Parts: sequence; structure tokens; C-alpha cells
Amino acid sequence: MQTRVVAALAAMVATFGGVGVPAQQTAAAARAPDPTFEKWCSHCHRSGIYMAGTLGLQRKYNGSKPALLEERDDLTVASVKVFVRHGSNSMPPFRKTEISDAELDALASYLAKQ
Amino acid sequence: MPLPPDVDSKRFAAAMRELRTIVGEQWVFTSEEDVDLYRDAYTPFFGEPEEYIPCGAVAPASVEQVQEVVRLANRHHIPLWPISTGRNLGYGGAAPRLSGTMVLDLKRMNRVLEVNDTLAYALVEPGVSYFDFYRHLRDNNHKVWMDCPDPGWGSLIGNALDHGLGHTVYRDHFDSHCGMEVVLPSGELMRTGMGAMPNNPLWQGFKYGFGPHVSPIFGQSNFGVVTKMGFWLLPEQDEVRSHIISVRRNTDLEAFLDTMSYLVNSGLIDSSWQLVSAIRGSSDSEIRAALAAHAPDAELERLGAAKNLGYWSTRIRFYGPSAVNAARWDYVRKRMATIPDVFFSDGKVYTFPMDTDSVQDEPDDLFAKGGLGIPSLAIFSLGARNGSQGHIFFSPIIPATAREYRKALEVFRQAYADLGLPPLNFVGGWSWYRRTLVLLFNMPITHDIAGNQRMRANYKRLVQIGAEHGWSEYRTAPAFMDDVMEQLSFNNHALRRFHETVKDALDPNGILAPGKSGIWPKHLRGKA
Amino acid sequence: MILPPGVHREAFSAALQAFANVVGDQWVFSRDEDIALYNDAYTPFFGEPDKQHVASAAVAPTEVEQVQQIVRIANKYRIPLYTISTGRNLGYGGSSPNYSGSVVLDLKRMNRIIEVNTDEGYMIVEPGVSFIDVQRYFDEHQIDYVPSSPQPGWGSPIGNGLDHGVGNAYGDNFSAVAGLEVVLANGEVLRTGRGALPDSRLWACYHYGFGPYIDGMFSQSNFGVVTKGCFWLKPRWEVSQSFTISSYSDNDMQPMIDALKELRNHEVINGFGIGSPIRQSMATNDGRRPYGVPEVNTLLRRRDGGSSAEWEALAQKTQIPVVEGGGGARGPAPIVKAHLDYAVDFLQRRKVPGTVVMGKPLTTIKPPMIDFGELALSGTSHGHYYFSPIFRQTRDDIFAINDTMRNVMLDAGDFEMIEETGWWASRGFAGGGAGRDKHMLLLMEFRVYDDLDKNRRRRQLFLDLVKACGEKGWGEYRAPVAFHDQVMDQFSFNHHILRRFCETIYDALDPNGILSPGKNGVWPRHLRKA
Amino acid sequence: MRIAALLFFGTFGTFAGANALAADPQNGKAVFLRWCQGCHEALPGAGLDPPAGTYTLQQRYQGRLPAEIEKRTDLTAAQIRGLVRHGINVMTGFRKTEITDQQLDDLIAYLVKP
Repeated sequence: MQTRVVAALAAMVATFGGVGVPAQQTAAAARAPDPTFEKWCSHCHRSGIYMAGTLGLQRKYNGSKPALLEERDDLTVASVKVFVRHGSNSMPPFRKTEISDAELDALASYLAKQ
Repeated sequence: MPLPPDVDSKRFAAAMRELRTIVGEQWVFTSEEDVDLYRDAYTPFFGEPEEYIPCGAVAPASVEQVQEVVRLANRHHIPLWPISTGRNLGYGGAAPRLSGTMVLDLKRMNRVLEVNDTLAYALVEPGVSYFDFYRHLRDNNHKVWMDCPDPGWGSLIGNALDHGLGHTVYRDHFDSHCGMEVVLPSGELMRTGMGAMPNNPLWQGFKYGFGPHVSPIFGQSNFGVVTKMGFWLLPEQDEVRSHIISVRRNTDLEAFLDTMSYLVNSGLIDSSWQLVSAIRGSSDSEIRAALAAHAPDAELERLGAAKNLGYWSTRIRFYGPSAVNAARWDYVRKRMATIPDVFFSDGKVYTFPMDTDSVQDEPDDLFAKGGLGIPSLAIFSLGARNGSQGHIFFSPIIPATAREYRKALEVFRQAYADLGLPPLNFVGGWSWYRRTLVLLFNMPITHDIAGNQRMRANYKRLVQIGAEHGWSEYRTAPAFMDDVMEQLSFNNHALRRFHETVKDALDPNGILAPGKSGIWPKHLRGKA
Repeated sequence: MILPPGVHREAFSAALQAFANVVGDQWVFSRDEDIALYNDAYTPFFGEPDKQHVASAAVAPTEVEQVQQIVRIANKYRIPLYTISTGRNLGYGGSSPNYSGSVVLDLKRMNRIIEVNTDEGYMIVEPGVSFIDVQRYFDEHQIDYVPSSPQPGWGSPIGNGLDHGVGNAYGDNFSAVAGLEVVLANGEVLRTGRGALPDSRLWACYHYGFGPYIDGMFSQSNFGVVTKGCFWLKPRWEVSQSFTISSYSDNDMQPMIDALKELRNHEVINGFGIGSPIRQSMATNDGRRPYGVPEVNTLLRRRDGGSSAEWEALAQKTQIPVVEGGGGARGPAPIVKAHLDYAVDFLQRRKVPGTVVMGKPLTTIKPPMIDFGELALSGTSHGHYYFSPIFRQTRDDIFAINDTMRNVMLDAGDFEMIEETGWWASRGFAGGGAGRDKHMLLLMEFRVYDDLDKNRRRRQLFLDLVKACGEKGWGEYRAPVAFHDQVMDQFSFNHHILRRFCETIYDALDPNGILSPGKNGVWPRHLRKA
Repeated sequence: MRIAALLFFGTFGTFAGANALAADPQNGKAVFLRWCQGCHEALPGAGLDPPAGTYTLQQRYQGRLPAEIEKRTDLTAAQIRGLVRHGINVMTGFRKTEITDQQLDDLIAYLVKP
């Protein structure tokens, strides 16, 4: 088992240089933002130095795909729904009292450009 | 789906039909797909039959519906597990302690009922998250700030009830509550404190009311369903600034913590602070090599000095008028100056009014936004780096003295070695609560069943080892609630037996959150 | 001597003998002259033949084990007990029981200071330890902490804290309670919070423990006998300093309150008060010496209480301000200076009208003492008791509650009471932690006289005030034993669910109803009114 | 520093019992300091609040008798016993758990001048 000290070093030592995704004008920014994305996804999936989702995807794809969900062009309605309702790694799933089925439909079509 | 104990599928189906008439068809969840959403996303029982799985979930929209649901649960003997937003990740998420319990999801009750700028308080419902509340304060131009824990999607009520914490003057969320509305296990509605008096305008202005002060018994408990709660808030400050205090030598810890104790107990420092060792927790390769080689302190201190790292450090925040903050910081430096070679650095200074949405993350201060009451999920970025499947916290709390901290470090270092865990160089201590440090051990969850089993066994052993030295946890996940409560054994577990007496009197059918904090209803005691 | 209701003389004698076997003969008091010492010295029923709130005996243990045995004996013989710590809660019932015939469980002899920890700043004490004892211990051991005492300081940290009392270091003294040891009605001993963990070093450091946080249940309650209390301590402060701001226009009260409140919420000042000196200038109770003019009482005796214009004219004539507020700060001198400089500047920036007068910096802290200086000035009364409602920090609330109280007194034809009490504004809790005083508190003193008929009328007046204020939504934070039922009656949300909730817990913990029956309006099943 | 002590506050705590000891005026002075002095100490200088008991007695006797009871030479044992146990006006009586019978004897020995 691996044990870490949460936040200890994050708080005190600058270990994050270069890890963050620089904020930049993205294609997605031009569209009207989806309210569900803003309310529920943006806290981890925007650009920024402490964005868990973005950092996780950056680590996962290592440049082969955009780390920002709104820049992805390979997402499908079905895959968005699976991630939202089932989660992935430390991303937990979201309940229907949080994101209703209708909201999920809108979110999925917002993110899935295909 | 598992059914509640002693309820057959026919009776369960009948109960669900009744339930649907109370809250509406779409707000009773019994399909596997829907119920899965109420399992603990970070369960330490991943893939094992022991996992706590609810029988369903119900999401009422009003207090009256909660009362009806509770009455129905009594009639049909369906245990209920109330969640506010159900985001208590690392401490059990939304899942109940007892499989077959029905989750009572209060997320739909999400109104901010009052924000009072002059007296700086708010009254909210359980479904209001920190994100929601932050947005509400901004959208309505309120001149008050909230205090938030590191993950911002939790509920003000849920977090406070689990004794959760943040960073500002009001970081002890439960202590900052004033007035509660509770649906009792009988289905009756109670208001505590001054709320017990009709028309009293001080429900959120005076905690105690008259007679026994009862609202604190609804935290970490299963004595009622909290449907409203008042919170005291921080008025918008003139200035927030942070400073880092560091000492060079390991042996400076005693003087350092003594001085912190005086300053905190006097109210001259009133923010959360975290005891860290920039040396022992360093990611610098040279220092890590020295640590691996068990280099003596003198060598570590020499390396630290060369890289300008303190052996022990902390970041403090000041809230208030600029001149007052400056006077406080002068005074703190003066008190600390008795420690040879102590050194200081300054964090960013925020001056208000400013648009809090424009606050940027700071690379060397993960809690910069949190320190201003701006909610985020930044804390999860730590887990994102190692691809963990989630985590669970072992969080013993110890006195904030050098003697206890050193002892704890040694005890847990030894325990780690004995349990075959990776070497423990150091563990940070959070002083959220005055006079104490919470040691936060993060146990990653994996999808390796044997690994999770070892982790659980280790967790239980660490709980015991802590208790042998007089330390216990401030909060824990359902999987370990019995273990933690078991250690609180003074006079043959008088405290647990007291809770059980109260539980039986208030909830004779044992329908509310069986097993929460190790408190079981009579018919399940010793059996679950 | 009276007997506990429903207990036969033989059973009572047997119980007293059993108590004596536990504590020794000399620590069971059953002679009339000894029992009389447990009467409320300031009883509102002074001199009346029909004795109220009187004890049948008293028993004074020194050890927790003795308390446990006494409670078990009381269960066996169905003897109601009434617990006191030092029994000096004068003005709120002193040492007298709610339920006549109770045996007073006097914990004064449990007077050990178990631990004072200067590393973490806490103490663990027994109920018989008074604030004066604590101060003396601090002096002897050169401990630079402040015991958060009220004045007089002969009360105990435990008794005061449990009755939601107020002290100089913390303001809200119950907020400094961090763990209790309690003997339950079944005779078992319980430790709350981290005290439940054997040998925990955290009992007095960390209040919550794990699971439900129950300390509050034992405050203003009869759910157990508290035998030890852990208290957080505040280091002695270097300097304290206060200021006042006064004005001759009634309209200035609201901006003054707003500014002081904001300074308080921002922790710039550690408490504030507000008042109307001209309206208060002829009041004689609570030791105040009248210094105004007779016209003050003429105005106060009117239904409308006098117009602002009339008061302002009177204020000009007498040069006594019509509005006065104040606040203060404490800490290291430069920090206090920064706080007060900011406060004064803030008042100017906000254009709060009025004259600011800065007090002298004080480097001494008044120690707890038996100080009845002010009471001696109130003539030959036989004591006093307090009506202490809390209300909102607004000018409207201050005037509304004064109008309500004055009209209740006028309805009762009690002009004398109006002249004694005058007009009230607030003493907020001072010195508390963050924003602890989001309310105002007034303490109206009811004096006890030789005139028994007057005392009866005053009791009725007290009840009328409780009711009239209750209807407007103002409740008391604490009340004399004689009025607990009526005060609790006002807390009636959902058919008195709070009281019924407390009764459910009481019945479960104390099925024989032996612990302090009736305290704060919570009665055991067999004594409950239908 | 941790000061742990099981310290009784009975520094003059001889209990009245079957074997009453001879009254000790020195001990009586300690009783006076602990319980009486707060209200019955000497009048302070001008501008300071007078202690309650001394002030009341000053008003009552108007110089005919000393206001400070330690200076009185006319007090009798019976008077002191009555006042301590029964009180007068706002002065309360004192219980035997506060001032024991022995301590009261000591106090009398201190205050009653031969």
C-alpha cells in the first residue's frame, strides 16, 4: 500500500512547476457554455494548476489527446453518459438528484461533437 | 439489491409504492443502475461481498415529505441513511453502514433560506453545496464569505454534521452552526435553540436557547434528520494575507509549537495552519537520498539550509484590516524571533473589495482559494497525479505539542515498519481545531481486492495503535466506525451505552442510520 | 423539615442513613437550621409562610464514587436529588431545588484542581472549585492564564458554564467547556468527548470526540451530575482598552449600532454595548446611583415613553447624552492600538455622529472576588433575581422590548418598578470568540423586599414579562428556578417538541425521575402536568 | 509545563466533627480572608467603589461604630454565628460545606476581641 501525505508538500513547496495546463483561449470558449458543465464538471475539467480531471487526463494521454474535455472531438454521447454515471478512478459518479437525465442529455451533446 | 433486514420483497415493494405517492414516481430509485449511484465511489470493499449497498434511494423535496418518509420507514421497518449531498468522499460517500438501508437523499432540498449581511449568518437546507452557496452569495451581492472545506461540492450541513473543517476564522463548521431544524425518528419536527420559540428572530443569533443545548447531538449521529441549519459567516474582510514561518533545526520544534500555542490560544492567530517539514517531505533528489540513507539531522539541516528549506514550517493567514494584520504579523515575528535562525516569507496579499472570481490559483499554496472561502476541487489534483481509484482517510487527532507530535511520528513510523508499509518519513499535522493537530494519512483505494483487504486490516491496526497511546480519530468512514467507537471504552463503553439509551428512546424501531458512528439500534446491536 | 413527596418517613430516614454511610454523618444535613442554608438566600418568596423550593436534606460527597453511591441510593428509595456545584447562582435560584422536598446534592467539597496545562492552555476541575480558587492556584503557581470569571467569583467554572454563564475571558463560558465527567441517573460514570478514550491526552484539548457531541445536553439540564469539567483557558492579555461614543440625538443610535456591530463581526472590537444614558439616569437597581433629573421618570411613566424630541431636550438640558455606545480590544499593546485606531477611523469614515472618548489602557485584569460593591448601594433589599431576555442588535428591537416591558409594568400599575429599572439597553457578551454575540442581553433586577405583598406582585410581573416578551419572540437565556416552567413554556414550537424531546431523553436516562426534577422545565414522567 | 496535582483547597480545612479542636484565631483570619474580606475589607481611597459590607455598615452606623468589622470590639460569638449562618439583607448565609463549624469557631476567635 502506498501512503501519501495529503497536501503537505503542496502547501509548502513549489513542486508543481510546469504541471498545470496554461489557461488559453480554446475553441470551446467560443460556444455558449453548458450550464451543467459549468456547475458540475468545470471544477475539475477546466484549465488550471489544480484541476484534477485535466491533470488526470494529461497524465493518461500524455499529449496524444487534449487534456481539456471541451477540446476533445472524440467524445460520444454514450461515453459521456458512462463517465458521468459511473465515474472513473477517483472521479465519482453523479446521481440523478445532482444531474438529471435531461441535463445529462444536454451535457453529452455539448461535449460530443461527432 | 439487498433488502432491509427482516423485510421481504413483497413488503418492500408495497413500501416503495407508498413511497412513490409521497415524493413522486421519479424520486424513488430502486433499479440497480440508479442504486449504484449511491454506492461509495471510494469503497474499500471494491469487488467484495462485504460492500455496503443500499436497497434504494428516495429524494424528498420538502420537510413535510421527509416527515412522511420517516413515518413510512417506521411502519415498514425500512432503515434510512440520510445524506445531504452525499459527497463525503474518503469518509464513506453516500453509502450506508448497513446493506439494505435506504438512502434518504436530501439533495433536492437545496434552498438558501436566508443570508443576513449585518449579522453575518445564513440559514440553508441540506442540499445546498459550497459551490451553490458561493454562487448564491455572489449573485446576490452579499457582503459575507463562507468557510469551505477543500472539496467544494459537499453540503454545508453534511460537512458540519461530520465535524468538517476549513481554513478561516469559522473553519470549525460545526462550532459555527447556530440553530437547527430536525425531523426526529418519530417523524416529528423540532427546532433547537431560539428556534423553539415561535417568532423568535434569534434562531441564528443565539445558540443555546433555554434548557439542554441539544443541537450538537445531531452531528456524527443517527438521532434525527437535519433539514435546516444556521451558520455564522465571515463578513467580507479588508485584507487577507498569508505568511510562512520556518525554523532551521529539528530541535526547534518545541519552541516553535509553544509559541504557536500561545498565539493561537490568545486569538492572535485564528486560521487553520499545517505543521509540515519541507525537509522531510521534500521532493528534492539529494534530500530524498539523504532520507533514504537515514542521514542524521545535522546533515538534513545542512542540506535544508543550502536549499533554504525549513525543518519545520507552517503557513498562517490573517483576516482583517491591513494595519491590524500588519501589527499582528509584527508581533508574531517578535515572539518567534526568540528561536535562533527562524525565517519568514510572505504569501500573497489580497485586498478587498475585489472580484473573488478573479482570484487565481497559487502554485505554492493549494489552499489560497480555500483561505478566501472560494470553493474548488483543487484537493483532488493530488490524487490525479498517481491515478488512484480513490482514497480513505485515517485521521487521528493529537495534542498540538512537540512532545505528542514527536511521539506520534515515532509510533506511526514504527507501525508502518511493522505492517510492512513504505517508510514514513514524516506526516503533516493540520491544526484546524485549536490545541490539536489532525494527522492525515491518506490510504489509496485500489481495484486489487487483496490490496484493499490489507489496507483495511492496516487501518484497523492503526486505530488500535493510536488508542493505545491515547489518540483517536476525529472522523472516519462507515467501514471503520465500529472500530473507532470501540476504542472509546472508558467505564465499559459508558459513552456508547449512553448513546444507545438515547437512540432507543428516540428511535425505538431503529430506522435512522443504523450503525452510524458505531451506534446500533437495539435489534441489531452486536449482530451487524 | 419536609419530606420528599411520596416518600415515607421511615424510607427517608433509611435513605439518609445510607447517605451517611457513604459520606459520613457530618456531611448529611437534615436539621432544620442546616437545611435552611440551602434555601435560596435571595428567594422571591422571602418571608412567606408557604415555603417554596425548599430542600428536605442535603448530602455533600467528596468523591465521584460517593456521588455514584448516592445516586444509586436515591434510586432505591425514590429520593429526588438537586445538584449544586458551589450553590452560589444567586439571582437565579441559588442552591434551592425546583422540586420541594429534593435532597440537595452539594458538590462544594469536591474541590480539586485536577490539572492545569500551560502548554495547551486548559484546566480540569471539580464542581466545588470556585473561580477564586482557580485564581489563587494560578497566582501560587505563576500561571499567566485568566479563569474567565464573572463577578462575584465564588461561583464555580462548572456551575457557571453549565448555566450558560458569562465570564471575562471567553464571554460565553460554555463555549470554553471541552469535556465532562458525568454521573448518570443509573449511577454510572461517563466521560464525554475524548475522555471516553482511556488515558487520552486529548480530553481537555478536543471537545467533539467521536460520534454525537453530548456536552451541551448536560447544560441547563437534569440529565446527569457533572463531576469534572475541562475548560479551555486564555492567556493573560497585556492590555485592554475601551472607548465610548455618545450623542444627543436619538437618530444616532442606529448608525452607532450598525458601526459597532460591524466592528464586532470583524473582530476589531471584542464586544460592544449600547445604551441611553439620559433614559437610564434615574434607575436605582443593580447598584446604579441616580444622577439625572425627575423629568426622566415623568417621561418613562408615560405609555409612549416620551418622544425623541423630549428626550433630546432633556439631554441638552442635563448634558447627559441620549445615546452612548462603546467597545474595546485586548491583547499586546501595539495590536490593541491598531484595533482601536482602526475602530475610531472606521467611525469617522462611516460618519457615525457622536463624540468618541478613548479610555486609558489597562494592564491589570480584575481577579475574581467576592465583590458586592454595587449591591450594597441598593439599600436594604433581601436580594434580587434577574429577568434576562435576549433580543436583536437593532435600535427597533431595543425600543420595542423597552416599550413592551414598560407597558407591562404600567398595566400592573408598578410605577416603582419603572423607576427602579428605568430603561434598558444591552450588554453584549464581551470577549468571546468569533462573533459570539449576535444578540443583546439585558439583566433586569427584581429586588426582594420586606413587603411580602409587593414581592408577590413582582413575581406576577415577572411572569407577565416572560409571557409578553415570549409573544413577541424574545426569550430568556437563563432564569431563576422559580420561573423555569414558565420560561420553558414560551419555547413552544410544534406543541413544545423541544421539551417533549428532553422529556423522552430524561425518561430513558432516569426512569425513576431522581435527578433535579423540574430543572429548566423538564420533569420526570410521574410529575409531569397532563 | 504540566502541573498535575490533586490539591485540596482545604488549606485551613480542619473539619468539624466529633472531636472539635480548640478555636484558632490564626486559622480564623484565613477564613476571614477567604470568605469575608471581599465585602468587609477596609474602605478604599476616594473615587473607588467601597466594599459592600463595609459601605453598608458605614451608612448604618454613621461613625458610631467602625465600619470595618475587623476593627470592631463589640461583636459577640452569637452575633457572628447568626450572621454567618443566616445572612442579612443581600449578605447570604454560608453553608457548612463552605465554612465548617470548626472554621466558624476559628473565625469567631479571630473577630471577637477578649
